Amino acid sequence: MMMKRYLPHPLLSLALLIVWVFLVNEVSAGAIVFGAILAVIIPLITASFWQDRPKVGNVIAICEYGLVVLWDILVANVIVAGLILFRKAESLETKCVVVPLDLTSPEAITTLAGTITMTPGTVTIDLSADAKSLLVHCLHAPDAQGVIDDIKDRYERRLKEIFE
Amino acid sequence: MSLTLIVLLPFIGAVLPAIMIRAGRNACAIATGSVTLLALILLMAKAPAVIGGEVFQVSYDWLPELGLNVTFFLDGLGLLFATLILGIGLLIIIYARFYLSKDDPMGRFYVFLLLFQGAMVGIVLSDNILLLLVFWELTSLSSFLLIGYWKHLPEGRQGARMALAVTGGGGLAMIAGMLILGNIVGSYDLSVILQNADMIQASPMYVPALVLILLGCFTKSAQFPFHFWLPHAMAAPTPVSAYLHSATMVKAGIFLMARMWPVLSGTPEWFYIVATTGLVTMVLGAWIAIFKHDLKGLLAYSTVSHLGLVTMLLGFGTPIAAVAGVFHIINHATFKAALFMTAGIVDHETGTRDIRRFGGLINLMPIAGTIGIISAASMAGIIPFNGFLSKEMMLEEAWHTVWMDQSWFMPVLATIGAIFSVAYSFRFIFHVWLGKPRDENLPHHPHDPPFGMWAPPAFLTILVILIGLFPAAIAGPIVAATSAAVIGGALPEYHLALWHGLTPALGMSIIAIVVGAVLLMRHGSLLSATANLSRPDAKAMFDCGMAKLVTVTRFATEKLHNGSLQRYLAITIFAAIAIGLTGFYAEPDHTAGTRELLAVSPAAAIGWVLLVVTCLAAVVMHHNRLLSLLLVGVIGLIVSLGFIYLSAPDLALTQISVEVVTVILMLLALNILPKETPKESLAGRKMRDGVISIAAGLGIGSAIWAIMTRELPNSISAFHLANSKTEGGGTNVVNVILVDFRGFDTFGEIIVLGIAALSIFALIETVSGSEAAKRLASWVVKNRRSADRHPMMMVIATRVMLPLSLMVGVYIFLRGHNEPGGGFIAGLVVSVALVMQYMASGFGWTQNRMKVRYHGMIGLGVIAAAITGASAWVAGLPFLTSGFVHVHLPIVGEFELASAMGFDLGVFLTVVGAVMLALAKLSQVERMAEHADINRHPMDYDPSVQTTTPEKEA
Amino acid sequence: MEFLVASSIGLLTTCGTYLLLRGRTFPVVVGLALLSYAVNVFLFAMGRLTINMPPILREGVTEYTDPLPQALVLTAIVISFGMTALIVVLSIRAFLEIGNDHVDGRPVGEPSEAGDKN
Amino acid sequence: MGDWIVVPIVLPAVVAALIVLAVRHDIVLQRIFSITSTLALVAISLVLMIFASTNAPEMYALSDWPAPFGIVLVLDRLSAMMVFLTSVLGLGVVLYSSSEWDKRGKHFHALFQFQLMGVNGAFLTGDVFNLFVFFEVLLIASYGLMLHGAGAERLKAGMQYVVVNLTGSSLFLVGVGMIYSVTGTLNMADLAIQVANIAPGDAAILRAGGLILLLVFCVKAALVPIHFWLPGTYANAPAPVAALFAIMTKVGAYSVLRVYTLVFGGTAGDMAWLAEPFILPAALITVTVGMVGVVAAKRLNSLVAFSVIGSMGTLLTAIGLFTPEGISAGLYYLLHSTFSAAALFLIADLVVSRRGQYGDSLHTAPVFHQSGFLAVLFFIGAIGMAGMPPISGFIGKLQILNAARDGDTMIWVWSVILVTSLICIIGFGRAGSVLFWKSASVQGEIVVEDANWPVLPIVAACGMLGCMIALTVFAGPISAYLNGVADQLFDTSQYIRAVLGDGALAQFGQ
Amino acid sequence: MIDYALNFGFICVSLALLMNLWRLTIGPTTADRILAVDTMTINAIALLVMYGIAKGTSMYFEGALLLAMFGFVSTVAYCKFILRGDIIE
Amino acid sequence: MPFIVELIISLLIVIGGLFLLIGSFGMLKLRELLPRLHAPTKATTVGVGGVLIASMLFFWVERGHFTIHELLITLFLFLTAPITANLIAKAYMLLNVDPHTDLPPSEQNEGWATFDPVGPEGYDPSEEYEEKES
Ligand code: NA
Ligand code: NA
Repeated sequence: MMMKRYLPHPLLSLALLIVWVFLVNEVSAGAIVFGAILAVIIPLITASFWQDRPKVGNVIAICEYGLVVLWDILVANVIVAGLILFRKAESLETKCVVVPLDLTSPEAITTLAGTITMTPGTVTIDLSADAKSLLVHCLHAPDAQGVIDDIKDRYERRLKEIFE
Repeated sequence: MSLTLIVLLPFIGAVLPAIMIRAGRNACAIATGSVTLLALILLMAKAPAVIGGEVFQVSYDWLPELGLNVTFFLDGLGLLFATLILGIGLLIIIYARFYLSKDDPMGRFYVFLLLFQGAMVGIVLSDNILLLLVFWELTSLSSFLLIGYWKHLPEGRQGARMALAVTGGGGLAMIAGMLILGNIVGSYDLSVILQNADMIQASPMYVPALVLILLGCFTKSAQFPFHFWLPHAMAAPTPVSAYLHSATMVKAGIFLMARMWPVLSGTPEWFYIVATTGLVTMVLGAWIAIFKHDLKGLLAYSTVSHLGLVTMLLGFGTPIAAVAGVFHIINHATFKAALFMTAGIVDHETGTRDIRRFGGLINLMPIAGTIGIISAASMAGIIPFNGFLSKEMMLEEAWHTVWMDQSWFMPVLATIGAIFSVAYSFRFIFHVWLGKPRDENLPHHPHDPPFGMWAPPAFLTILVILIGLFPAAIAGPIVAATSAAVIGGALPEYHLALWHGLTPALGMSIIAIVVGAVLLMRHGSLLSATANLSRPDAKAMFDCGMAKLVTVTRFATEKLHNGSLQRYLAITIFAAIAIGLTGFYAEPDHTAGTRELLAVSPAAAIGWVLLVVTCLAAVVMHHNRLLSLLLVGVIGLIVSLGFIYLSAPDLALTQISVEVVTVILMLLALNILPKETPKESLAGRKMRDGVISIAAGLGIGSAIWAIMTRELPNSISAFHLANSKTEGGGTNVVNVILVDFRGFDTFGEIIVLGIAALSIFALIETVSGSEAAKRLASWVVKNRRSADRHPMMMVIATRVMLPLSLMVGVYIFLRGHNEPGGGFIAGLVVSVALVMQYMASGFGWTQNRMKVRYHGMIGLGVIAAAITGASAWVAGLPFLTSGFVHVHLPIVGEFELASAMGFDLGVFLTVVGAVMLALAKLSQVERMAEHADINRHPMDYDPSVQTTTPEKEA
Repeated sequence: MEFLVASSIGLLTTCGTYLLLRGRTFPVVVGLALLSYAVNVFLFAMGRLTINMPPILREGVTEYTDPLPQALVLTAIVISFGMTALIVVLSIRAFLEIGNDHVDGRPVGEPSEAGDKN
Repeated sequence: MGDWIVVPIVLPAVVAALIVLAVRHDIVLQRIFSITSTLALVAISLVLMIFASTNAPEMYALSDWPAPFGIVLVLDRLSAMMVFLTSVLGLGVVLYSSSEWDKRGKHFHALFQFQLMGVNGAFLTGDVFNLFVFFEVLLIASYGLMLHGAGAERLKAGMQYVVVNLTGSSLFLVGVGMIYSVTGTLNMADLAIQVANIAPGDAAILRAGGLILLLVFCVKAALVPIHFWLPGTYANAPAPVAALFAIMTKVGAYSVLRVYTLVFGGTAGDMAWLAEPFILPAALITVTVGMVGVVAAKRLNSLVAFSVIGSMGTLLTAIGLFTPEGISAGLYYLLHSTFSAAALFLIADLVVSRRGQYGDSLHTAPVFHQSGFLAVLFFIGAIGMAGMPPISGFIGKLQILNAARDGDTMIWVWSVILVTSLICIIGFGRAGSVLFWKSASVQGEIVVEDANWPVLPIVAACGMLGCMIALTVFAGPISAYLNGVADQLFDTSQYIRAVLGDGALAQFGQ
Repeated sequence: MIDYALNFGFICVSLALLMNLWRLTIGPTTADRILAVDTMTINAIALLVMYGIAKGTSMYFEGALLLAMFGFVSTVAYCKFILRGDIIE
Repeated sequence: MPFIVELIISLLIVIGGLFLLIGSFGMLKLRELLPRLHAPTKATTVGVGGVLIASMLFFWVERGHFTIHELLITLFLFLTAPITANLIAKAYMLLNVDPHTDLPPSEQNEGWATFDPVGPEGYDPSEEYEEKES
């Protein structure tokens, strides 16, 4: 009970503690103690701005997702660089594709949209008003359905695991 | 002491009528009269001694540095004038009690009258010419009030203003003259000045001083060519005319000439200026008086003429002429005051002052008629009245006087003046009192006035007769005493008597009376003969002059202050360039610096190109306001990078933080303001502005170039660097300077921010009910707008960023003393984090979750800073003295606690409070324009909450 | 380097001044912003230019840039920020109250042309 | 006096903060706080002035850093007098506004106290950059106060006021920067020493910087041709604020006096009397422009505003002589013109508020309530402003004329001051005649909501007039004090000794 | 070697900045301009980090951090301005 | 400093710089905003990432302690880049794109958020403007 009251979001607090250590750029007892204090206080102060935070389970899933995304970013960036450098602008098959969503948590949808943007070749440019589809712009997508499937399979599936 | 009291009594007593008027008109008049009476008694108590040759003096320090002291003295001249002022003043007070109607505010009248009286007494008793100037100008002011007493009459108002302008202006000239006089002698005390005639007349500044002083005298005494104001001042109630314009104020100029006679007279300059002016005034005034149909106008010009006469006598510069002048002053005061009062009676009883409507009034008003006729006869110089005596003396002196080697000139003109004088005096007698009534339909049916009204003139008329019959006995002593004072030496041989034998003067007198009578008989034909002569109308000229003055000043002022900020700024900037260049090139002593220059790195060069292009783009494209905002943001970015490059991390951080808040602010503003700046500058204007701007840029650029290329002299900052760590407890010297070495600057700086926020709050809070509110109410959103107010992705992202940003804020705050950072930047970081919430999740939702009041934060911040500063007092140290300790805690380790941190906390709180208050308040205007309600939910639609019914926008 | 900084300050001043002399509030505000950049850099540069010598005391380092102008510029930045905020709000308020954003001496209440509407 | 020297700055700041923090919703409490604080300021500053009149200048080292490294405050005759003047004026203003004005907008009292803080700080500080900071404090507070209650004309004028002063602030920094760049110091006493010993090759930069700074001060002092902000601002500011602004122009004059006698004064070697060639001619033109504007005015408030320009010109004429006599005379006139401007603005407001829809336009309107009483006040105020006796303005002008009598410039000073006095008299005469006399000939009645006798405003307005009368009556002792001020200003070693000690004086070569 | 790399990096970023500037000035849409400024900010961050490496100091880290935070906020503000006019509603 | 570390750092810097350049180049080269959006949002982010990692490595090796705060900047950029891209795209679409002809339908009950507010009937924001005019 006390725990819940004073540490409503342990994960957030942990993240903040890490951020603090990042910031002060040293892993010392002083830094951690002070960071821990802040990590408790700041979520308390800001609790009202994020009242129903999603339950996020499975740290392993999160890590897995993170690594996948990171890898995709690295790889696909090279491809985009190639497209930019070596393809004539007119020859790019840019198009908008619609990705229907199964996710309902705003946090999850936002993460997915962000992932899509950060992985090259695609940018989430809009969301349907009822948050049930994403509008994704592809820089060069001869196969639109492939893109959609890729998104749903690689990212949405994993996010579903994390957020539900 | 009692001398001072004589002067002060009227001033002190001036409150009495204001109070006593509540007790009734009689009480008011009695109170006023008793003040004057008391002063008069005090004066009379000294009269015998003064006539005996004694001089009373009293002196108090007022402003000794300047030589302005309260010094009074009473000699014969002072006595004469003070007696006239107080004596006739008393009569006037009585007369006015009956003259003023029930509708006239009598209390006010008496207040003004007493003020005037005090000022006049002050003039004649002052022994210090600066003090005299004080009273001199006071008479101008109080007479302004008296002349304008009947404020509903346009003539009164205009006359008052004209009198003020002329006499006030003359007074200002006299100030200059008196200061010169004082400068020559080395003292402003009259008694000293009067001893130094030789020194004054030998001084090269004698003529300027003389002219300036005479300007004061001539304006006050209505001498040609300043005579024009006096008749217009006749719009005043008759008691005022009688008092000011016959007996007292106009004689102030005469008094001063008499007062200064010993030191100023006797030179050719004096003679030609004063005597000629007097002569011209005498003749001209008398000539005009003949044709005046207004009773008071006639008397007014006759006064001008008589003042000219006295002036001329004083101008002769001979002792005997001075005696004649003094004597005429007395005589004129008696008959002219009586005449004015009589005129007032006529006006009062008949309801008109037009001479053409009178005739035979003596039958209806025998008492007034008798008084009037006797007084007028005296004015005409008819034996045996007093006017005859002094006129004879005048003619006698004129006979002896040679003007520009012409011995005929003075006698002839003096005789002509006398002829005219007889003519208008007879006109007063024959056209008003005698003969047949010319108008049966006078506004009122005239009869003799009450005793109170005719007694004062009657008393004066008795004096007219008595002095005429027994001049030596009645007027002799005072004339002697006065003349002695005027001449400042031995009295000449003279006899005050009706009969001096068959003198040239008698002949001239007789000619005057005969020719004058003939003139009057021919009055009608004279009138028609002169009707076509173009006479300069002084009033029209004055009015025209004033109108021209107003037009010209208005034109100049409006042309100069055309309300265009552009002009004001252009001039200011131009002035800055000009004065800077003047300073720089005042002497050719500038040497170029020898400091070694830094090498240009490629990055720096590119940064420079970026800046140049962006700046130029910002000017070229400034019509697109959003774009210019973006460009300014880029400039800010480059400047920040420049600061970092040039070893100023704190500056960079601050610039970056300030930049974003400014952008937000400007965007909020731009939503209301037009999005485009129309192209409306003309080519010429662009050219002008371009030249000014380039000059400014070149100036500043060259200045900083000159500075940067030379070595920095020993700077106080060496001390800051040396002591920052050891004494200030911080390694970030900039921060230690801000919170410690120059913490007071920072104290002021946060207050600036706080004030800015409070002012912004006030500016927007007062929108309601104003024109602005109406505009906002009818505001039409013309831009195409996105359908979602609060995009979901952004809401989520900012939720994550809020705690992160707060963390960063704390970090920046804590490290400020030793590393780049500090309370200000931390405050901006936190503010921006909060603003992000407002932007993403909407004002309503966010505001509902804010638990602090921004106002309070500002106040608290300032107080925190002040308390930190004041806590040093406890230790007996000056405000803002900082202290620091190194604290050791288990686990945490050692850290430093500096009082400067408390100060920085104040900075932090103020910044957050100020920024948030300003932004929150500004966004209120936007909402008024949007006609939108504040939102209760952070997102437009939350897909995880299925029960939420989607809401349409309001 | 000094020349780049001097010319930048000069250019910022020129551009700022030119905009300051326009007849509407917004360019005036922008001009003031540019001018305050110029002045801040000017004030900063009066301590002379140095590279990589920030005034943060370090063991063994003896050469630092002049910290005082930096502190002064910081104060100046904060103050001009407050001033900018105020003038921005003032320009809105004045625009709403007067109905136009002229600063060229046009009398209050005089109708404004099309460009004035939002 | 130790810590008391900083109190005139800290006290209003804290009171303002308290008002904002605790009582911003309660106007009565705000008034109590504000008036009490101002009364305390009057008392404290009186004590400071009495102290200063009998003691050598005293320094107060903020943060306990020795001069010239930290910021110092300096209490001498001049600063003490200016602080006292501010407090007394402030008391009048706060009393005046506490009846009704303070409710027309928000945060009046907080801004007012901050304004006092800024003005006092500017007077007390001995550091040029700190002077800049206090300039900004007093300016931004004045922006807030000027815009109090808003209104189209006021906003328009406010815009100009703010922009011109922001430009001025930029120039201030440029000037300070140039001076620092060749002297390496910001402390005024230290500057005096450094300027006297300036390297010859640096002199041109220093001169240019010094003169740009002079221009900035003269912007505040409303010297022609950089006076343009004043007529609109003063004429459109809320009356009590306009009255308070009477001290704002004096801050400019004060700064000229301080910096150009101490730093660029007689001991400055090649830089001696740097401001001298500029002030006097500009001041004479200023008098003319101001008084011409008085005649030209179509509105009462603008008439008073232009008369303020004229009075600033007169004041700077005296200062521009740069002689002890001139400065002493100028300071007397400074005291006088502060009160007379304040009094006139307050009286004008009383008149305007009773003229209903006729406002302050100088056109004939029917008689208004308390017209007679206000006519008396206006008359006294006007003769004060025009320099007619017996009010202090006359004495002030006499002193100025007297001080100018030995110089080559006498003919100019005398003729300009005397002729403009006449113009001013004519202008005020016309205005008074229209307002108080001509109304008698107009039928009808002006109906205003509140025709009662407003006690506090009348007390305040009469108080300002009373101060002028006190200046007149006690002209002797006041002038003696002012001579002391001038002596201190001319004997800069007193100031330098107080700030830097005797050692610095040796370096100074005295 | 790192020095050469850094010089290369500086040149790259500088060129990138110039390209951003070009996009900023030619537009054509406001969105393009916002994009250009946003990219500029990111390039500036990289420039700062590289500069830190070059000078062997982490003094400029906070500058980069704040640029990252505030660059975002101002971009968002510009976009919201175009999207809704009122950025805080 | 070991050569290999130096090499890695140098490479990271060079790659980072190149990506930054490519990102900006792409933004210049591509024809329309939406394609342009791809270049900076990603290439630059990766570029900065590379430089940041180089910095971490550099200080780790050079100074002997592992500096991690660079990660924070990366975190911020990753967090913000998608939002930026999304908003810029929305801003662009609002003014330059016709949702009916240029965009695929959302295949849901509601249209794209930029153009259709939440609710049963979709509507054009320009109508809102028309209504308020009248
Ligand atoms: Na700091
Ligand atoms: Na981004």
